Amino acid sequence: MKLIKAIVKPFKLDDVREALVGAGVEGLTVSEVKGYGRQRGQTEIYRGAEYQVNFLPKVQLEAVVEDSAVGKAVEAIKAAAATGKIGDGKIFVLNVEEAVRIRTGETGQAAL
Amino acid sequence: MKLIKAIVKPFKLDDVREALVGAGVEGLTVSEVKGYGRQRGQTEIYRGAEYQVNFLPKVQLEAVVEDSAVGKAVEAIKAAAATGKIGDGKIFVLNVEEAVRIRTGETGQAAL
Amino acid sequence: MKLIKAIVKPFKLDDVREALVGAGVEGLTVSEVKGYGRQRGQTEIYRGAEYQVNFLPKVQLEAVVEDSAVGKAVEAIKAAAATGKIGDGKIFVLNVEEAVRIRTGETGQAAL
Amino acid sequence: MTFSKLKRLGVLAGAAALIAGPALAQTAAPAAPKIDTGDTAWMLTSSVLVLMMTIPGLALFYAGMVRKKNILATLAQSFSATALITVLWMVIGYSIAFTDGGAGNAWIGGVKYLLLGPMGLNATSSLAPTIPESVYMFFQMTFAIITPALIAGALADRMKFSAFLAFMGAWLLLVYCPIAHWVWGGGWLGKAGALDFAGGTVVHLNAGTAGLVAALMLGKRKGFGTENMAPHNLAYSVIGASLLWVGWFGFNAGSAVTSNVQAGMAAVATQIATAGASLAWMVAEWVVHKKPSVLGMISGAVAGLVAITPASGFVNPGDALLIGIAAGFVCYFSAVHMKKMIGYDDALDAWGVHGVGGALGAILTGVFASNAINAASKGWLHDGNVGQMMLQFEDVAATFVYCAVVTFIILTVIKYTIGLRVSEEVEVEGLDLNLHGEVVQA
Amino acid sequence: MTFSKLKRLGVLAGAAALIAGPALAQTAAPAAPKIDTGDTAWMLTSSVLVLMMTIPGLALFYAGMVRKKNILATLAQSFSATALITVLWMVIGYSIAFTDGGAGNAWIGGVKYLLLGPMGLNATSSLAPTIPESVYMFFQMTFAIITPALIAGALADRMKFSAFLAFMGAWLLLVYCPIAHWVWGGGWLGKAGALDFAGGTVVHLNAGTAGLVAALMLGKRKGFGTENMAPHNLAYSVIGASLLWVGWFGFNAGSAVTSNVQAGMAAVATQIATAGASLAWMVAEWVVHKKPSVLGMISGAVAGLVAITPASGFVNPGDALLIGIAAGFVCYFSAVHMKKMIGYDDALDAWGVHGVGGALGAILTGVFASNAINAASKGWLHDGNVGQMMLQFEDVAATFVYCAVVTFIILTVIKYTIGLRVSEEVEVEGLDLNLHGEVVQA
Amino acid sequence: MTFSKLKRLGVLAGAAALIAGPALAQTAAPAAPKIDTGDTAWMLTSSVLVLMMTIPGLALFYAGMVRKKNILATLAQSFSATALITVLWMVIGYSIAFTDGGAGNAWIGGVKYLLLGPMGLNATSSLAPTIPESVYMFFQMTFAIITPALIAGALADRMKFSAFLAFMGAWLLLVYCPIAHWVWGGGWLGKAGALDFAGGTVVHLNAGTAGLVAALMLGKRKGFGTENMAPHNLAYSVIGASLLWVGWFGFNAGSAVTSNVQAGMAAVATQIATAGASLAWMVAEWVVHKKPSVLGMISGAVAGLVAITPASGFVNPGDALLIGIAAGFVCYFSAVHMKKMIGYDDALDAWGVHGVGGALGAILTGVFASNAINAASKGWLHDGNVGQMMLQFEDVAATFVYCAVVTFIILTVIKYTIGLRVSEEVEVEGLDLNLHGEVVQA
Ligand SMILES: Nc1ncnc2c1ncn2[C@@H]1O[C@H](COP(=O)(O)OP(=O)(O)O)[C@@H](O)[C@H]1O
Ligand SMILES: Nc1ncnc2c1ncn2[C@@H]1O[C@H](COP(=O)(O)OP(=O)(O)O)[C@@H](O)[C@H]1O
Ligand SMILES: Nc1ncnc2c1ncn2[C@@H]1O[C@H](COP(=O)(O)OP(=O)(O)O)[C@@H](O)[C@H]1O
Repeated sequence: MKLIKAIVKPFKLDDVREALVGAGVEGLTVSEVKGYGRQRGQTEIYRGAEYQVNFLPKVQLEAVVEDSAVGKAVEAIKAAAATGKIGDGKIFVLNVEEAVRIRTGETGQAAL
Repeated sequence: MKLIKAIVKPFKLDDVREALVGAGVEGLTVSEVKGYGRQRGQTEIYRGAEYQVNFLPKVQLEAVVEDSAVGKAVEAIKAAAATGKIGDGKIFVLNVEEAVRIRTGETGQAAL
Repeated sequence: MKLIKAIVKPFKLDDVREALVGAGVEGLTVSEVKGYGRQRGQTEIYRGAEYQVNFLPKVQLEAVVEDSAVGKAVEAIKAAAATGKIGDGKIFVLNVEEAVRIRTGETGQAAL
Repeated sequence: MTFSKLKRLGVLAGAAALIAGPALAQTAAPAAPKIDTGDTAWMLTSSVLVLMMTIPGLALFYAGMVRKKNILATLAQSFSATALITVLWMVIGYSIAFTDGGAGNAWIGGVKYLLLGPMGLNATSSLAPTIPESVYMFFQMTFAIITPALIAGALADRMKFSAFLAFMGAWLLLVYCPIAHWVWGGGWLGKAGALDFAGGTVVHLNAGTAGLVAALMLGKRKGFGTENMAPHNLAYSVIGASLLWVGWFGFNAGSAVTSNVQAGMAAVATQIATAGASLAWMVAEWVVHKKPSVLGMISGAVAGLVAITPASGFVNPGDALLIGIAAGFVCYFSAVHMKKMIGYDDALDAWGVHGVGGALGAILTGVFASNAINAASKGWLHDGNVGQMMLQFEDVAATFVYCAVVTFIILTVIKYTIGLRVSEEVEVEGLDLNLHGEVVQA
Repeated sequence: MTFSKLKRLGVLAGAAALIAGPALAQTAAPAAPKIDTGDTAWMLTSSVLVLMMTIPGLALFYAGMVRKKNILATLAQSFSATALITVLWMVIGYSIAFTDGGAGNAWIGGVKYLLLGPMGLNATSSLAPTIPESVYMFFQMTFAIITPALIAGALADRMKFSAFLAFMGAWLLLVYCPIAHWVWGGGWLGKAGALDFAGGTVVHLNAGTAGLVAALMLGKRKGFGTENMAPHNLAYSVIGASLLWVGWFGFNAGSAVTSNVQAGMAAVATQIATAGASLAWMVAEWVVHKKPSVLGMISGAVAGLVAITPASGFVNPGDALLIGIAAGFVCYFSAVHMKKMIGYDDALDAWGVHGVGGALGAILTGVFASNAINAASKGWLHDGNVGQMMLQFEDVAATFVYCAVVTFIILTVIKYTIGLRVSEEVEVEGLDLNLHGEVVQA
Repeated sequence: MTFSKLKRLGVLAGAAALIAGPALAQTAAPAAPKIDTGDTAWMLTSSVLVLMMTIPGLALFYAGMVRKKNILATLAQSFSATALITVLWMVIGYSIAFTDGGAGNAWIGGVKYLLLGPMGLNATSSLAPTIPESVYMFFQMTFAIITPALIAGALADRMKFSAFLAFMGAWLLLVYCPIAHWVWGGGWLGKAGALDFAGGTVVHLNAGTAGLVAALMLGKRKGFGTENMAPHNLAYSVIGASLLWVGWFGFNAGSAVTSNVQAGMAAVATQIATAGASLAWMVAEWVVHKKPSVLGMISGAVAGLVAITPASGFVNPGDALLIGIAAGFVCYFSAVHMKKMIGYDDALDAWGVHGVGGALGAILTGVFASNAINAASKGWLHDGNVGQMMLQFEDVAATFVYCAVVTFIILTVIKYTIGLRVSEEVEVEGLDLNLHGEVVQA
């Protein structure tokens, strides 16, 4: 199994979720994160005090899928999350050694 | 070393923490996440406007443990987090190549 | 490629970010987490009701870097995040199998 | 010409005017008017209370119901409307609404009071003879502020800020001022005998109708019906609704324009109807949805406040309770079920609560108005005056039709000049960041 | 029969009544009463201020101290109590508390005012001869609203909403109304000469005692002592406490029922005692816990407001300062240390602050009440009237015992019918979602 | 000796005093004063409104602008200052500011009113002859509270709490009380004829100057210019600004010390200037930064309120609009551009808004003050009284210089005893947790 970790623009969350579900992914976990990358925050001014915004709001999705499903899922995310503008985000794939469904105790692919 | 990543129901957080500590886990990191899975959110109505709740609040615990401790820790989480109802959550295990304690510079198992 | 996951004290976030950038890391993702470890929360009293604070606010940074850059990045984090006091945090290194830049579709090290 | 308003003041103020009138006439050139310090104290307080209804009251009531990304933009609407309308009211609004329009007085007031020209230190208005005209002008200004601001509930989350300001200004002068003149300023509706103590039609039906038209013209929010548009922070809405409730005593009891028995009765009617409506909405939700929401309780309270507004100085406490209960049930039905059936997106229910509640209240005023409570009013039930019912329907119809037509014209003009709606991208990303360059971080 | 209240008004109002009394008697049948517009303006304002104390004041004060999952439910308690009590007060509460009960008048008022029947436009009450009775009824209504609402602090986070409403209604009629009648409405305690200017025992000791009984009967919150129950958003509590402070001038200075020197002195005593208490609690915390918390500063202010309530119209500014400082220290001790020692879970300290502060204030009123400030009062220190101390103890004891017993009976009945407490699951997941179907997202 | 204040009351109050004066003199020993219930009602209400300006108004206005970690500490500053100053004002502040200082009366009042000694139930002040002195003392107390509290905007996020309290107390007694005496209490500036209706120099320039000195002495916040110091929750600031606006009618209209035409005109001028300034700041931002921020709208409103304060009872509505517009543009420039150019860190713009706005208003008062609005004032434009301009400049200069010097001395003493600033670690981690042991979780 693989863990797909995607960092995308917040307003794309619903599109990406739908695309993943369309690609057969049955579960995922989302968290609100702040990203630093090529996309730079603007310079903000409050009442004359200026500062640089370093972090931008992003959304991180994590889904564990069986090995064979990785390609399709990554494609789905790419298609749904891309706007072509800087800051669209990244997808990382990591190996998962075991998965357990807490409710039933099922393990491995059956747990996804 | 392994990273145990567990997504559980929020009100189980304290039980799971206690169970893990009981199983010898000495540190863990928790984040608030939103989950999508078999458990579906209800349909909400606000003043006549209806919509589907897609994500449910969950809590994610991450603990890095030495290889030999994985089994006990997973069991502890399972026992503490299960309610038998849909949405109880998942446990994933990933491999960790290195660990460092920032304060002392210790590495490997000594850093946990 | 490797995923470097660092859990540090919140007020060190900016120092660590600067150190990583100095070490050549070009992107990273940050989330607010709560940590449990050796550092214990104080006992809090509100109007006579006492309780133990179990979790302390921490910040988690995740950066994916090419294999050769791991050492330098870990050193940078250690140097920037250490205060010498308990609760300084941990660094974990995990293997990453694939990376994709959503905007361009680039993969591997080019995507970082 | 100012007959209708004097009637509205009730027998006591009327008597006071009779006494004060000649006295005023007798006093020599630069003499001070016969100001009553108690009435003035209450009217200053009432003005402050009604201002508080808009900022922070209404601002919070609405801001608590929108999504996080639009909280500041929603607050900005109430706040900027307050500033803009204040200036327009001083420049010309008060003049065309509350001064004598000469030949056309049935339809609109005059322009003599441009920039409040003749309002010297000692001026009084015949509509409020025991207080300084400055105070009366200020009191009416606070009504002129909240009425357009109420419309914002219908157009939340998607209107351009520039279009919003243009709309507020034009609507004030072209819709609110004329209608206020018709009913309160000496125009045809007031002369005909329509009863509207504190603004059931002038304020609430009027704003609600404009909201309905605006909601239809703007179209639904992106994601309406599929995306979670649950209120981000109902605690703000509860604060807002509470301040509306508290401030409404300036609105209703202040409309007695004296600090006397009439004001006291209006306060009591207001309190009782509001409570009744809040309980009624709560019960409706409890029965239908199994859970009584906080949003329901506060919506019910506002519905009750709206419906008792036209009736407050004319009805006894028992009838106020009936009006409140009716308002709670009817507005629950209109804001929750009717809106869903019809399918428009009146985001925060300007029409469902203010429009429907205002019309209901205006009609029930005809039913319950009682000569025993106000010498100037005779209703159907207690005094057998069926004719009053016709007058109330006429008032409702006239307000609805005039407001709907002119609001439609104003918005059409704005649509083809400034444009009404923000781009889809801006709507998704939030008005706060895009229109105002700020966000709330909590 | 209404002697005690008249006494409470002090010499000036008394004199006014003497003058106004015969005048009233002389005027023919439907004549308008001799209403003072200044007094009426102040009493309308005071009523509005006291209403604001409950919503949004108290609602926010409590909501800021609970955990995130219970914020809306806490707001709902204050808001729904306001609506429910308004209706009950209008139906029967005012009648049994503030009208003549005939033979049983020592214990309870009459039922002639059911649905406010005889309260016509021009009615006045002998308890407040210079304002319309409608205003006096409204003013007292706002007291009747806040008193039960205060109890909610003791039962936060765990009571069923249906049980809460049943409790509020029953308690109002069976506990508040009788005790208000005893002290203010012509009953035995007022006649005996007990001094309670604005409700030290009637309001605060009463609500605090009920809170103590309720906290004991409900049991501790799940997780009490082990889980983090730190306030989610003390900013709300600071807003709430500030509005309580601000609104309390309606409470205390309004209890003069005139806009005169008595009201002025009561306002001054209130301000000074509150400040003194806030500083005292701050100092106590600074010394004991090394850090002065915001929660402590605002709790101290509320303690001061509570303690000065019974004394406010009777004491001079210097003594008000002493009362305030005493209240700050004593309530700090009772809410922080005594609660911990005894071990019950009065979540937001209804007993620790209102009960203890109210009793303390009632007794110190006996000590410091001064004939120079109020012709109707003679205390121990300045006037050597030791007997007043006994009366004050009697008042405290009677309120405590009657309230404790009847509250216990009411809650027992609810326990075995509706049930008092939500299920453990609901408590853990939060009242907002489970009782009201909503959450705050901030 | 109390001539200047009497003048400030305008012709009507003056007349009232003439009538009331002898009447008072005639009445025998323990007689009740000739209190006007309407005036008293309004002044009680005004006092309550001004108190509400500080808590929760100013507290929220400032707290919404700081970072999350300092929200409670910012609220604590306003709240604790309210408590501390109340007690100090009662102990000695009122006495040295508003009573006769005998030989040194040009500079400072007397000490006869220590602990309010001679202020019996029926006392009145010659500065406010139609209301109880208790009410007048309370009204002035609320001014004494808000003035030092305003300074907190300049020292946000970095001052020790103990140092803050010491500063508040010392500044009240050594700076505010003398200057209030000079202008309003019978001192040299008032006698000379300087016009300051409600505190343009006494309150705002004074607080702003102190803020400037404090900001310079404390130094910049750590991270200023590099770290994100964006407001955490501007919704709080909007509530705060709204309550400041609403409460300011107590400030300005209350400064008429009667409920009469003068109060009405002051209210109208206040409302119009505030609206004009809010629009002006909005326009400036829209043009320069392309987006009109909510922070700008509310800052503009506060700037308008500040600038109209000294002028409010002296100018007509049209001139009030001009003053407001000027204030909006000028304060925008000073708070946004001038601050950046000079480079000090006046965190929440105590100087940029209150200092600059107060000085601007004081000078424009000299320009626009009109004999037609207030018999006691003659300005340049309408009455050709160029001399008034000189008096206004003198007032501004005297306030600025005296305040700057004494503030510097006070802060220097604190610096070398208590220390002014928290440690860097505390500043980074936040004042809430470190100074008060609490955090907001939202
Ligand atoms: N090496 C990395 N490790 C972890 N997260 C990264 C990394 N690089 C980028 N990110 C995340 O992806 C987001 C988008 O990256 P950015 O460089 O701004 O744009 P783009 O992906 O279009 O090149 C960042 O805000 C950050 O959250
Ligand atoms: N494949 C997955 N990858 C990541 N997270 C998952 C996955 N499947 C489920 N989850 C997480 O686990 C939670 C519970 O899953 P769900 O399918 O609702 O119930 P159950 O675990 O009882 O089958 C989800 O809300 C989600 O946060
Ligand atoms: N085994 C672990 N797995 C995951 N996170 C951990 C682990 N141990 C510690 N942490 C995280 O690191 C933080 C600091 O650890 P702690 O033991 O308190 O101090 P130190 O790192 O100085 O020994 C914790 O609050 C927790 O967030």
